[in-house]
Amino acid sequence: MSDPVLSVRNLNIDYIGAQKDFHAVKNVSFDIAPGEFFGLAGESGCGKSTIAFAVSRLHRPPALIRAGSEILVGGRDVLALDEEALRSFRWREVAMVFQSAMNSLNPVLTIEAQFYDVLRAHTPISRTTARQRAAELLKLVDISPDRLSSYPHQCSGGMRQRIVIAICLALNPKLLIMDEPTTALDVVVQREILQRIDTLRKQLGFSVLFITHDLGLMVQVSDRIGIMLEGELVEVNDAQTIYRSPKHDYTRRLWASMPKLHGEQIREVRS
Amino acid sequence: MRQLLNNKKAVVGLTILILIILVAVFAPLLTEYSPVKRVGRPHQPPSWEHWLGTTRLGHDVFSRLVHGARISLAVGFGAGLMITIIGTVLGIIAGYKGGVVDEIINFFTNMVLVVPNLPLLLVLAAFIGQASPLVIAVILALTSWAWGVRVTRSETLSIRQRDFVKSAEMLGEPSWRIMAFEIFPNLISIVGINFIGSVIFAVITEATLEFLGLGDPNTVSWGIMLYNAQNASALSVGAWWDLLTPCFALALLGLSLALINFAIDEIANPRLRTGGMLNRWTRMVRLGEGKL
Amino acid sequence: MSEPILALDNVSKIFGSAGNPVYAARSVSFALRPGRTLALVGESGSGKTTAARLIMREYQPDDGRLLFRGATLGKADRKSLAAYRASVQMVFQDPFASLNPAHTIRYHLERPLRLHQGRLSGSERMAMIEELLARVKLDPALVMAKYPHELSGGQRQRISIARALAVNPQVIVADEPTSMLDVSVRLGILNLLNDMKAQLGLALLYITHDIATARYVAEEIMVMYAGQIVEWGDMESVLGNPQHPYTRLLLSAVPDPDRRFDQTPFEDELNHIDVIRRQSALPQPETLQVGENHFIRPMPR
Amino acid sequence: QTVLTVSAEQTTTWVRNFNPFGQTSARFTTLDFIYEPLVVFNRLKGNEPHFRLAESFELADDLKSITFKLRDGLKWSDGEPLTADDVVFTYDYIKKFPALDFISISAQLASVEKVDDTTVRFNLNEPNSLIANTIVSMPIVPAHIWSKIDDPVTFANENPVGSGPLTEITRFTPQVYEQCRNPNYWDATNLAIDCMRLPQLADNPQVLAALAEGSLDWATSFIPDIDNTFVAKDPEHHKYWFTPSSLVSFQLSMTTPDENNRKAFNDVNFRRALSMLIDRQTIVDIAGYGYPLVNEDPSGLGELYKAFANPEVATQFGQYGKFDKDAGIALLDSSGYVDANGDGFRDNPDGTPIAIDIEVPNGWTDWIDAVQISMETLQEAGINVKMSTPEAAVWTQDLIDGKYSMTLNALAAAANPYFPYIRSFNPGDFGKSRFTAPHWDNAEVMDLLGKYTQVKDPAEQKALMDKAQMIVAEALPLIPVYNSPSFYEYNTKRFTGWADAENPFISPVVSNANPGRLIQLLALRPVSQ
Amino acid sequence: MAFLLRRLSFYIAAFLAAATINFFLPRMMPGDPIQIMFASAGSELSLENLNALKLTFGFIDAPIGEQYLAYLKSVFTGDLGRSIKYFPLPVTELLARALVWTVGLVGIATLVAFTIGTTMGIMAAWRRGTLFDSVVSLSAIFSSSVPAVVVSLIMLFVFGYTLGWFPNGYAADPLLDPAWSWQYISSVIYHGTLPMLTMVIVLTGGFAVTMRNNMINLLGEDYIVMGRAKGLSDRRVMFWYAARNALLPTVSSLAIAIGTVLGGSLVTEVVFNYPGLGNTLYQAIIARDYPVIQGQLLIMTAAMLISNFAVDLSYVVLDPRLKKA
Ligand SMILES: Nc1ncnc2c1ncn2[C@@H]1O[C@H](COP(=O)(O)OP(=O)(O)OP(=O)(O)O)[C@@H](O)[C@H]1O
Ligand SMILES: Nc1ncnc2c1ncn2[C@@H]1O[C@H](COP(=O)(O)OP(=O)(O)OP(=O)(O)O)[C@@H](O)[C@H]1O
Ligand SMILES: [Mg+2]
Ligand SMILES: [Mg+2]
Repeated sequence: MSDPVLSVRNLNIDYIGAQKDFHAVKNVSFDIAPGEFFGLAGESGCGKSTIAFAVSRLHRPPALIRAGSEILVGGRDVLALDEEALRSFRWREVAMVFQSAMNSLNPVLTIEAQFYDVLRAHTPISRTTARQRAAELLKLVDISPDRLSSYPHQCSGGMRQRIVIAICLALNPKLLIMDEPTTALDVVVQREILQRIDTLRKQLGFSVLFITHDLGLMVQVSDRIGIMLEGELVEVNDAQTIYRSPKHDYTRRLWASMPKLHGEQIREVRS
Repeated sequence: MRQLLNNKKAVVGLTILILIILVAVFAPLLTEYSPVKRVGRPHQPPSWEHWLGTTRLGHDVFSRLVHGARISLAVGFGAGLMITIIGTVLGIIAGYKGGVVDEIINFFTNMVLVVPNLPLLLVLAAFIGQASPLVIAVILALTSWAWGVRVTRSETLSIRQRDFVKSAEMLGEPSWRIMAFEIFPNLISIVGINFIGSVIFAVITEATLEFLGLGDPNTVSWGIMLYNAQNASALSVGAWWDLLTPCFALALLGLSLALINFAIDEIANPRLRTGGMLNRWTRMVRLGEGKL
Repeated sequence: MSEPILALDNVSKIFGSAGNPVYAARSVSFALRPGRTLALVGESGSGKTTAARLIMREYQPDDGRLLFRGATLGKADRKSLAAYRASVQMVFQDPFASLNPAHTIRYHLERPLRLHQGRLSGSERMAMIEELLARVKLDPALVMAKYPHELSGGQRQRISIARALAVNPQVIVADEPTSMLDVSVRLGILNLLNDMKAQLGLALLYITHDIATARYVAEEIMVMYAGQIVEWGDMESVLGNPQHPYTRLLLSAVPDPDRRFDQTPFEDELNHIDVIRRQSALPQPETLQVGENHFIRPMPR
Repeated sequence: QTVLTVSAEQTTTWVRNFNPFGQTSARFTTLDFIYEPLVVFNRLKGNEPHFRLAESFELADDLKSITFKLRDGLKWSDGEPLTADDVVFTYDYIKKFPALDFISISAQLASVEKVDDTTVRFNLNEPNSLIANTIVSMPIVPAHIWSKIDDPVTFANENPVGSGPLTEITRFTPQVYEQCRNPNYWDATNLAIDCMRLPQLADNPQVLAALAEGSLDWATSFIPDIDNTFVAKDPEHHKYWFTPSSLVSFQLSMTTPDENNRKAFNDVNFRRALSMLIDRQTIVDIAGYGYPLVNEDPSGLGELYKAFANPEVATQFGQYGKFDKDAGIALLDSSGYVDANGDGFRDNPDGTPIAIDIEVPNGWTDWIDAVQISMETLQEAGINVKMSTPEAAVWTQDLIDGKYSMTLNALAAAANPYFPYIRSFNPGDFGKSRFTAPHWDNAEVMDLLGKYTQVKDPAEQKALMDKAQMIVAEALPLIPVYNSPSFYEYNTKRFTGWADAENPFISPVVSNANPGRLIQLLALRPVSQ
Repeated sequence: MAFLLRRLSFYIAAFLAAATINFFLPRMMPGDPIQIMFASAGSELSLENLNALKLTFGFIDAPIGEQYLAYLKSVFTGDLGRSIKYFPLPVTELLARALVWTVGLVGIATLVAFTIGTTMGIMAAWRRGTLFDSVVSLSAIFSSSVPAVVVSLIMLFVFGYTLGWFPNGYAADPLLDPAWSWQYISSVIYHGTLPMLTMVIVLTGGFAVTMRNNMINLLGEDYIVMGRAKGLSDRRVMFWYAARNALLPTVSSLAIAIGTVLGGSLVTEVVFNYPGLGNTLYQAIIARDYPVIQGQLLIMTAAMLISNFAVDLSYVVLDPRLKKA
């Protein structure tokens, strides 16, 4: 296996409180290989987003990444970057799709401006070239370039999410983080988008960190899966292995409570 | 309430406010002079006998200050209460009932909002003549409820979309009960902010009207103190104590109320809270215990 | 099969302007029967909630009839509505929004009792509250005095169900009752609904976009798209042998850990998503029986 | 060019209006300075006449007509001659447009006729020895200009053609205007001023600021603590001289709606007791900054009309005009005004309660202060008083109708005590004028006043006035408090010739109610630099 | 567009309603307006004289409906009658004179306060919890809670009387003629400094608090986080992403704030004797100059309506979501 794109070691993150701290991520370590589709699953509040934010160092106070944690992207220590280095690191190396398609585009800027924004921030580029590049990117996600002059509210939810993905690809990042990118969408659109990501990944070779609480979906799309429980990463393994022969008791319980679409229905698990 | 007491701003604000209230309640015990009797020569500077000096008429400024707190507080809280009640009731009805009722209330609200308030008050007070504190409070209430309706209405609109209102409807709760027991309790912080904001507004406006000479000179209030001082050319004859005393009292009352308001805002909206955690956070970052 | 207690007969509901009508329900017909669960699935915006609201008589149908115990319901007036609501209750999707944060759990359960259970003494009422809580498997001593925000999502959803049960209804409409819950607690709620149905002989309308859970609780299923029910019938028959292109599309898109992306059935539908959507949105007046209890509305050619 | 800087009027913006009939709207430099009076009567010198446009006047023996003789060769500022025709025109004019007649003189005139080019005779409806005083306060306007004006009431007369010393408006902005020499002024030799400049000053503090920095030469403004705030800035040049003017008195309505109050108010002993409970000196010192003059004269004349005073008044009734708390209380006790019902307030002898509400117009702060000071002693004496401050218009109406219990009221200064008396006591004016607020009806006084205007002999007049004073002083229908001062501040740095206490040759107040200001203007001489 | 049309028709209705109130207000009050006018002017007139004047000022004895129609007609033809105190100046001219000063004072003060306040609010929200934030929040709370009367009196006392740095009143040296000369303009600036400063102090806090709270609410939004994730500079995210969106509610509160601004300017103008609309209204009220009071209320209402409309317009420009609606 080649050098990992992302390597998280002993990650500890606290939310500082007035009296007591909340230990949101506890000693988490995992790797993502180039081109890998890595899924991170777990219940609401277990710290998935907290990890995702830490990778791009997007946290704001009172979050605190504890000393001793390590996040390496392409071998570079993200936690050691200064302001300026961090700025150019973001999006160029790690791009991110957020949970809600509704809200991750700036409502008062046109789609084009939001492409231009990110291109401009990282490369000296003229408006026309930026426009061309944006049009190309939109084509990748199957959206007509006319949309460039639209405002976000003029596009449907699925469209918006695809636009965000196109923006994510603008700088050819090594890693694409997707924090529950499709929960607000219906299954057909969700399917469409994930399939497109999968194709693009194969085409462009980036890795994906995919966060969701939909286990069925996770197994369907991921190469490897990490299961989180209350801030801890309790199990990391191959997707099929996790599905067919879970090791951790918690993982087992999760599968047991998932009704099945076909074949024999699960037994009621009564506690 | 406990949250209020955990908020530093609220504690400071409440302390000042309670102090002012206590001073107002125990005014007769705190002062040896009557606020309406000449007890010294005109415009004596502050001294042992007259802590804050005397007015142009020879009244004791401290005594007037302390007694004046009663009127300022009474008008402030009285008018504030009326403004809040009108605003809340109309706001909830408009927001919950919707339709024609909403249209009508909303139209009047917007109407009242676009008529410049203070000038209108000024004209009303002038026409009524000898506006006693009670009259001022009433006209304040009648002309200043619109802002409250607007915020209460928009908040009600969002609350009525919430499922608990729907489930109350499905249970067959009568609409007055839904408004009073389902929606209203969730508006408490908005109502609180509206109330305190209205109190500030009422205190300021009463003082302003009286300062402009539209009040009743028989009253002992901070606004009348300002008016008398201004009339006695306190500034040009150098009697700063006469004018600045009510100024500072008003500023202090305004400040304490604004602090409370700010605190309620923080409590209602956790995002605004800064609290102690940010201090702790800064300290920990400085100690190298971690970073963002 | 038992007699339907509640039925929609060719009900339509249109929103929007005359120039740009939105068919939230178009000739919708179905029936709810005691002791049975009917699942209504469909993507977001297909009109599921509208159907629920029509049943709850929040909306008046623009066309068609609502039948309760065989009788057509006319325009809702205050009194008949109150009586109706004692029989038909609803459980909402969002456990965080469906309980009033300002009131205790006890208050939430006391209100329906006061409104619908006639004159009860205080202790009788307390006993009933305790019984309700026990029925939804919560410890009365622990939760009674708590406020909603002190409970977990699953617990809150149980309270919602208890509240619906408090009026002693015959029909419960559950609009996506588990979509906001974690996987591990989801099943508990579904089991609870199943138990209630069995024990109290309730007629249940279970609305969801998660077909897997629908299969878990319901005997029958309806697939809705753009206000129309495009396919309906026995659960196993519809899932095992979907006939309508839209149903196929939906089924192919549903996450299924047993199938990787590349092994999806109905490839054809997946490649023509837009065409299927467009055509499924057109009026489909005909009904075609494809199985013993399995119907579709075929797309127009 | 000699420029005199004056503040005669306070406003926030100048409006170009020199219509001499516009009492409330014309610039205050219109009368006297643009439209010269026929005669100026010197109030400080027993109404000695300074003849201006007229060189003499003569009252007929039957007192039923008066004839004015104009100077020869008078000219309007545009060069047209000023003749008896203009005078007759003016009086015809105000008859035609009654809104112009701001002193209601037409009613007293039977006719105005031209005798010759320089002589005019005014025929009166009633004999009146004092008519000249009234006639001279109506400005005379040029017929050749005003005959062409369609609506003289709203006419702003922006470029006035006048007869006075300063008629030319050379500059007019909202902030300042200048009024300069009349090229055809008859008395030009006596006029040493070329222009008068009127900066716009909005209120007393602004006038004070301008005075203190020395930019104003002549002003009329209330100034607090004047010795410190104005004089001390330049003791050599900053001067003031306040002369007594209108009478401020407490008044009780004899027709007040409350029956119980009415009983007390109609009892002279009650009025006397109230009068003795008013601490006039304190009111003057505190409410008036020491500027007004205490008036302890029960007949109301006081310092202002000292020349007319009957010494008997002081000896017989003098004590009722002075502050004496103990005597006041004693008088109340002895007249039966004691606390009958134990509520802490004195009641009528028959036990009915008295409750007095002193009305003062809203915003009249010095009066409000005065009332508050008076209330202290009245309350100490056990009288139930409170103050209310209605809108000025409401107050005026209450006074006119006599529907108030007690009030402060003011009466403008005049040349002769006849005027304050007739204005206050004339039953014909009850219900019409606020000056008759007490509604005190005394036929004897009216009879005396009626005769007063119909006799010509000064000795006879004095006897009548003496008698009237005694009646008034005995009944005390007005409770005099003080005479308010007329404010006069001046600066001797650039001009000399100012009237002052040492040389009181005329009343020098520059307000538009004092025609004497014309004489003062002509007396000014620039200081040579 | 439909949005603007709807607002516009509301404003017209509101203006009509305000005009109607304006008409009935003096007629509902006790006392005869003419009597009140002249009583306050301090002169005593005979009855005949009064009646003659009444006619001159247009107080006709027509039925109320007829009077109302005449009034409406005059309002829409821009004829607000003549001032009584400043007779025969037409009310419109009097107000036009004052308007210049108020627009200057209020306009600049609002602009300055808005700029400072919003910027402070933005930066405080961005650096939430820092010392800077605490200082800004506290001074903003203080500034927004202290009455304009108090601020202006204290400013006047400190800088006008005690230190003598600035004049105690008026908008320019009265002896100077208005002109585009440096002398005159500097005099205007010199005289305007204290009132301006007062207004800025009174207004800034409110803007700062609103902006700070809006910003903080927005900072958790996904698109802000995405802006940061995109590697944009803090400045760009702060102003182009957060502030621009946080401004929207602030702008709409600006419309309501204009009422407060007018109120604040009234007091400030009175204290500093600034010859603006507020002071004119105050003088008119003192003198019971009805035509001016009525005209003034109309003008102020119109000003509020116009600025509300301007806010609506800018809202449409700022928020593309409204364009289609
Ligand atoms: N600003 C904050 N202050 C304090 N606690 C926080 C803050 N943000 C998150 N937390 C807590 O940290 C924990 C982890 O949050 P996180 O958002 O990472 O969860 P998640 O796994 O992404 O959940 P979800 O699936 O709901 O998005 C949660 O319990 C949450 O309550
Ligand atoms: N009150 C309303 N006014 C106008 N349009 C409405 C209204 N309620 C629903 N609609 C429209 O009717 C259609 C059906 O809405 P409905 O809420 O029933 O869908 P749904 O299937 O429940 O969706 P979801 O899964 O998101 O809850 C949608 O297009 C919606 O926009
Ligand atoms: Mg998350
Ligand atoms: Mg729905």
